[in-house]
Amino acid sequence: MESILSFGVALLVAPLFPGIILKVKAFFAGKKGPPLLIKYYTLVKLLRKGFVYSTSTSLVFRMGPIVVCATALMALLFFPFGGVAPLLFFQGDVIVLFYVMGLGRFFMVIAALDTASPFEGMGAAREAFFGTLAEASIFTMLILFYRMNGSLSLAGYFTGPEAISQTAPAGALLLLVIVALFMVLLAENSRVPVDDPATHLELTMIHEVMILDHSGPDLALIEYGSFCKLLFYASFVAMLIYPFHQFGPVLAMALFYGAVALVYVAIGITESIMARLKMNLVPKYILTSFTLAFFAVILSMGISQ
Amino acid sequence: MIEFIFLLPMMTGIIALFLPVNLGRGVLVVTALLHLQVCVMGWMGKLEPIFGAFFGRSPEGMLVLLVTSFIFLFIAMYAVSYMAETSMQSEPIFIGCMLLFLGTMSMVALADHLIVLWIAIEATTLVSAPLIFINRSKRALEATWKYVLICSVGIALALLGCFFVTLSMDVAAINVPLTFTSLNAVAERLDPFWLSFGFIFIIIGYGTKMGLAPMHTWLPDAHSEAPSPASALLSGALLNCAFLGVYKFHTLMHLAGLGSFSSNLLIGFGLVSMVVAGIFILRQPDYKRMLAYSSIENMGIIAFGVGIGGIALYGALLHLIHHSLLKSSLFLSSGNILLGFGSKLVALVGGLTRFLPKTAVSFLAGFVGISGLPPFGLFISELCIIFGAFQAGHYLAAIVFIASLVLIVAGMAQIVTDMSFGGGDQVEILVGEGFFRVMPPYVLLAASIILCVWLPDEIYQTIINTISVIGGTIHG
Amino acid sequence: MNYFFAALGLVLTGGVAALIFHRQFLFAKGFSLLLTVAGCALGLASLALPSDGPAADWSLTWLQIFPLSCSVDSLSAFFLVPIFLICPLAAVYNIGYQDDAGASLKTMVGVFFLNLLLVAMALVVVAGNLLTLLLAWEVMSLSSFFLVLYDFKKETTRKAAYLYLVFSQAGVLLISAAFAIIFGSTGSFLFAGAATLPADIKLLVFFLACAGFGSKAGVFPLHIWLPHAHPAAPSHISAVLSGVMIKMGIYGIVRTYLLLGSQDPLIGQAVLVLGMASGVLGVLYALGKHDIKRLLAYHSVENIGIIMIGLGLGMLGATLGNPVMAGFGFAGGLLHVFNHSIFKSLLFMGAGAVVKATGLLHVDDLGGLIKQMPVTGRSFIAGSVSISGLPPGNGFISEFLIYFAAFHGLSETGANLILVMLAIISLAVIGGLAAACFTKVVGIVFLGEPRHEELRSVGEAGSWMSLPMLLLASFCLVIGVFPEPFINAVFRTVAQMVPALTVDHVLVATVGTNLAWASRLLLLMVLLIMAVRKAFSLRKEVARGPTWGCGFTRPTVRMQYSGTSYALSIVSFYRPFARIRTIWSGIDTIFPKQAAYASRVDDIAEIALHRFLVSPVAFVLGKLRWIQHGHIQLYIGYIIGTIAVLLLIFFL
Amino acid sequence: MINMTNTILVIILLSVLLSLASNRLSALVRIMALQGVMVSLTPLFLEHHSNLGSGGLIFFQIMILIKGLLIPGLLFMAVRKVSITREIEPLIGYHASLFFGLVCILLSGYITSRLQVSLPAGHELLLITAITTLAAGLFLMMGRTKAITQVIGYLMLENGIYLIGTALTKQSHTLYVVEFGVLLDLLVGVMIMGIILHNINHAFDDVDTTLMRRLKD
Repeated sequence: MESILSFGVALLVAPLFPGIILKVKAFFAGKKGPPLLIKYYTLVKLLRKGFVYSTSTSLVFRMGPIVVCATALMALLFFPFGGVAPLLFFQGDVIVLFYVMGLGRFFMVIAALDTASPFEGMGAAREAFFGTLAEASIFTMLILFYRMNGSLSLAGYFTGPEAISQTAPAGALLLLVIVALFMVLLAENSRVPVDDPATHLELTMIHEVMILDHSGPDLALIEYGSFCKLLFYASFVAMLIYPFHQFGPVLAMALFYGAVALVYVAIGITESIMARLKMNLVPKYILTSFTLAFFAVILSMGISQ
Repeated sequence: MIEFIFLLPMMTGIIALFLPVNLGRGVLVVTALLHLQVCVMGWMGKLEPIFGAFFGRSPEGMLVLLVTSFIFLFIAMYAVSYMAETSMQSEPIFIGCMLLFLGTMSMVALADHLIVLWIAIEATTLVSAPLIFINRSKRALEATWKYVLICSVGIALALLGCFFVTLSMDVAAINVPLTFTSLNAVAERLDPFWLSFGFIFIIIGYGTKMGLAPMHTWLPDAHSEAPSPASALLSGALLNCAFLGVYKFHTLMHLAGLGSFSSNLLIGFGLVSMVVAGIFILRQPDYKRMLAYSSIENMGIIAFGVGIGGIALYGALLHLIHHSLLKSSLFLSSGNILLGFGSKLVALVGGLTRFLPKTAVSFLAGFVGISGLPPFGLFISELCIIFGAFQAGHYLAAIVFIASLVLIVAGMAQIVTDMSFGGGDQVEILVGEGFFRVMPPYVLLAASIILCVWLPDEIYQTIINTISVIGGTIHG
Repeated sequence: MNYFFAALGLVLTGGVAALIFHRQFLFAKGFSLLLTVAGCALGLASLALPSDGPAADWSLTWLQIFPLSCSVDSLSAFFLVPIFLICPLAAVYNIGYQDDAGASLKTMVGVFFLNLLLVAMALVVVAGNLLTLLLAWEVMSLSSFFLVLYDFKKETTRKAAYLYLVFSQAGVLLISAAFAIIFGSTGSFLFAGAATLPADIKLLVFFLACAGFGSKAGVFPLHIWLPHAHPAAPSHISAVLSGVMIKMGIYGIVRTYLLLGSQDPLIGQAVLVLGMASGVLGVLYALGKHDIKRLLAYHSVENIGIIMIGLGLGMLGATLGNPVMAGFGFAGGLLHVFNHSIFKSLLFMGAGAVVKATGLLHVDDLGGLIKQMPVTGRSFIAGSVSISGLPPGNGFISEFLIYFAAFHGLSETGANLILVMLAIISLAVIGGLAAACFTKVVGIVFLGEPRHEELRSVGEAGSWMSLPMLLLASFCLVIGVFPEPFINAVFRTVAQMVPALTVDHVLVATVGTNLAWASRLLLLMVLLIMAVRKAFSLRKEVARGPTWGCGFTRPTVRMQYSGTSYALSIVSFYRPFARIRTIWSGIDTIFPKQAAYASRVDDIAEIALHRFLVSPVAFVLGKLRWIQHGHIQLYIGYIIGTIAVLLLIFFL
Repeated sequence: MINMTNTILVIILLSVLLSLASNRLSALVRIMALQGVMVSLTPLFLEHHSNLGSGGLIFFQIMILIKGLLIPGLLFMAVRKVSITREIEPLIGYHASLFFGLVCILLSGYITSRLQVSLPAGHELLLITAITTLAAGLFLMMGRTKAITQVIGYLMLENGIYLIGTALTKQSHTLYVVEFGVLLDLLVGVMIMGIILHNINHAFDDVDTTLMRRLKD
């Protein structure tokens, strides 16, 4: 029951947090900014609209948003928000989840290529490229997690007495991982410094350019999917910071979402104070994240033996 | 009357020199048929030697004899058609020399006496020279000159070797007839120094004739310049005869307890031959020369196998049989190609599969066979040799062996695929494929396949008898 | 074994019949297809029969002294399945693929060699001693050589076939060397002797065999022939070569490993390292290639790498006494063998359909084909998802098992730990790059706008060709969604293969069920979202228009993102391992009329082979050709020199 | 008797040296005739050959005829026919050749003394001569360009081998087969070479073997 509730809450609040980012950015810019619930309005607006399809597109183009959204939701199903046991878990589910998200990216990319637009193709190429690097970084982190508590599932990482967090033994290493994961978060969710969701030049976009031709409910699905994905990563970072499960479920949830909000604030701050990287520096950026994670793994070899 | 086996072709050969062309062709084929028949009689033990002091039925000799006689029959059929097509000058000489060649080779196979063997081998050089020379072109002339001169020098050295072997008897104060049978019996008492000393000259002498590098230099010239039936005989039969000379002395060495010395020499010469053949097969512009180098390679393989001993020795003798069949088939196919395209250059030959489809199949199949792929027999013989080499612990030699096999396949494959499939859009075929020039290569190939599937017990037993003398066994 | 041999007999008869009746094109095709399919069905059935299945024996003495024997154990049975499954589908496909009655003889020769290849592969797998294996292996190499040579009029095909022949001969000689060492110390051709070798000899044997078999499998750096040969052959043959034949190399490696029973960790480590190198570099070069079939061929190298990673983990786990790692490693590797055979043949068939319809191979010449060829396009996408290792495709199942093994190997120490870590990271990189590559292929070839006008008028592949593709695509999904029976079967094979290995049955069952439910959940999610979308799209207007050109008003189809540019930035990231050469005409006037730009990615193994082996050897050999210079005087000198050398050796 | 043998052997040695230094083909052929006769005579003066039967005597007479008359005659005709009188450009000069001959004699002496074989008294010189002749024959084949000179070299090689044979072996077990073989070989060999020689001259307008370098790789 708790699990269903936590999943439901996550689904509900996913579009809330991007609003926080906008608020933070507006604050830094000295502006008032859009309302906190702006993303909900956007979704509703999009869902009401009709469709426009390019004559170049085929079935794949319509499948894209569906798969993107489905894979993001699937990831949330397995996530132990605030240390509450998720709806589903099994040994190895992290591998499945990251591959499921890979499927989402696959369809995202081919849907973009389906439009025959050179700009969307460019975005697709970048997405595919950076994705390969981010994946390596993430799996390196999984190696560390496995070495820390012998688990291969998100629930295993973050629930129970062996939960991974800063306070666990060898938790100091997690600092490196948190930074690395935060960097991956920015890359995977197309935030500054990898991508600028607010940019207006298609040539410099990654994620936004790929969805140029999606419209109406399709676009809503993609947007919602990316909110979920962002929430997934932000929650991941939050869970690594502190083991919330030791509190009661309600308190844990509250604290957890507070931490998640902090992560979003951090994203907002990053976006406000950093410029977007040149495109050819992005691989180096993700590689840095990989290096941090790898470094943590190497250190763990020294610590655990 | 086992001497009849070589006297028959010699007599008919001399007669054929004076016969008109058409009659001569008939005599050629009929003699070949008769010869095979007599050979089979010899195999069945119906013929006994009259001059027992000079001739005998050694198993290795009988093996070579049968192979020679078999391939000669089909080469003779081919030759008739080939001569008709090329309107050869002085055809009676060609026919006569072919028969004399057969006779002298049979004599080599039957010889038991050191000097008779030597004489017979020298005689093969002399009677085969006109076969190469028959076209009288400058190139043929040059090839013949090199063939006769180098082989004569080699054979002279072999004679010197024979003297030293005789000396080893004198030094040890043994007095037996100079036959292999009696020498083998007293081998242990022979003087080891002079025997080994003699063996050096013999392996160089007969090795020259056999085409072992670095004494092989005449071989590519002679084999490529001779008319195709003659090339097929030279490669398929003559080399075996020279090998027989080396092999008999190797047996003697082995029985005298000097097996390791002669084995090492054979392994060394074998490997050098294979490497040298590899060098020249790669990017060889002339396909007949490629086949000639391939003969050098295969003689190297045989020498290597004999040197290794054990199961490799069995492999070497199988290799000898199959190499004769396949190589003569290849030379006959190449004869068809030469007739069709009028050139020995690979670059000028292309699209065999379109222009000469039957020859293309036999040529390709021959290539597959000579590369040691099933269903042809060289597959199993090469395998035996490799197995034997590792079993005997010659790891390094086996590695060189394998490397040169790869090198040679690499060289030949390129040439053969280019010739069979590549190039030439419109080529005018000078001479088409006649039945008697297509059938013999196929029969020879088929023989190799059949012998790879089913080896008659008699042949198997003969091989076993041959190798059991020097301790070659099948199972370790 | 009677049914098994009867099955092979039927297949072979089918091949021979095709040759005999080649003048009656349709009859020959139909008759041989019938026999082939019947034979394969019988072959599959025979695996289930108690008298024929695992542990059936047969033997014969060949040429008086050479024993030949066949026996089916669980490993053989496992490898027989793809052979009997994929080959008949390729044969069915071929009915539609090669329908030119004018080239009847050629087609039938192809059919003959394909059937011969099938028989030879089946014999390789059931070979019961060293000699039988070598014999069958050579027949296999030979028949596949002729299949590669099929389009012999093209020079590239001849080159490819040549390269293939040289590699396969070198490979078989290495294998013979390995077997010869076994023979040398036991004196028999039996497999059983291998286990009694001393430990260091075992290592030597394994590495020789690994090089020999690996060259057939396409393990880096011995894969060089593969990207040339597979594209050269007709597509149904590429499907068999890539899908089935190269797995015989894997079979050989596993068989040798099992025979030797060596406990040296070096074996597992080496296999693992080879696997990682093949996997990452294979997929990298695939990204850099833009000929569909060549690209698919490089993906075979990649997948062989994944298989080798699995097997390497298995071997390492077995040595280190880590049953979960060992069991899942072997199981993952073997299952990937099966899975790869399915999706790779599917993809090659898809590529073949494209080539047949358009006559074009370069991805940047194609585009938008999914509208003209919906069945081909959708099957190809299913195959692409599977080969990228994404759920719910079958590729994911086996990759998951390998991941699972690798993660359980993280409890090891030292060098093994590092290797296992690297294996996980390589798998992740491979997965990412493979997905990138297949988004490229799908996106550029099947999606978007056709890059040529003629492409708008091509038609769908006929039903003879679509049927196998649809079947294979559904296999991909079925295995992905119902993986339990396959996982259980492969674990049974592993258990019989390595009896010492005890994998927890409950764990296996749980993993299988979990994977199954995860896949089904994913499908359910997609269906759910589809329903949601449907709900929101009711009574909505659907407008159609051109793609938004970001303000550019006169787009042409040539302006679409090309495969080359799609991949270039990724490939250049891995620069030292992939040599990129660009050819740019340059711009020298203010209004240039025409500029040309091209880039190609070269395989470092190929470059190294040329630079460090072929060129030096050719140079030295070229110099040595001086030996035959024509001077008779020096020829005599050689003889004298030889005498002198021998006499010196003799006297010293 | 020994003195007689030694005299013959010295003549042979001289002929070898002369042949190395000679540049006129007709002179060379004459030298070969002399050498042939001497070589055929040698066995007659050796001790263990002294008990020759009448068959043996006839055999040696034939041998002298062939080696001393027939073969040189054939060669002479060949020289006439090709109408060249001298070796113009030897690959190795005459002085060097002569020097080589001397070195050869020295080496032969050394080898003879080193060989652990109990030679009958006086046979040392025979062996020295034999080896020198053999080596010089090979040398002529290598060092001269004219095909005729190579044939002559081959003849010398055979002479040397024949001498070694007579020096080292007892006659009892060979039954003249050796001699018969050598003779046959020489005869047919030289005849065939003569035919080729003729044709070479015909085809190349010269008997210079340096022209024959078409066949190579």
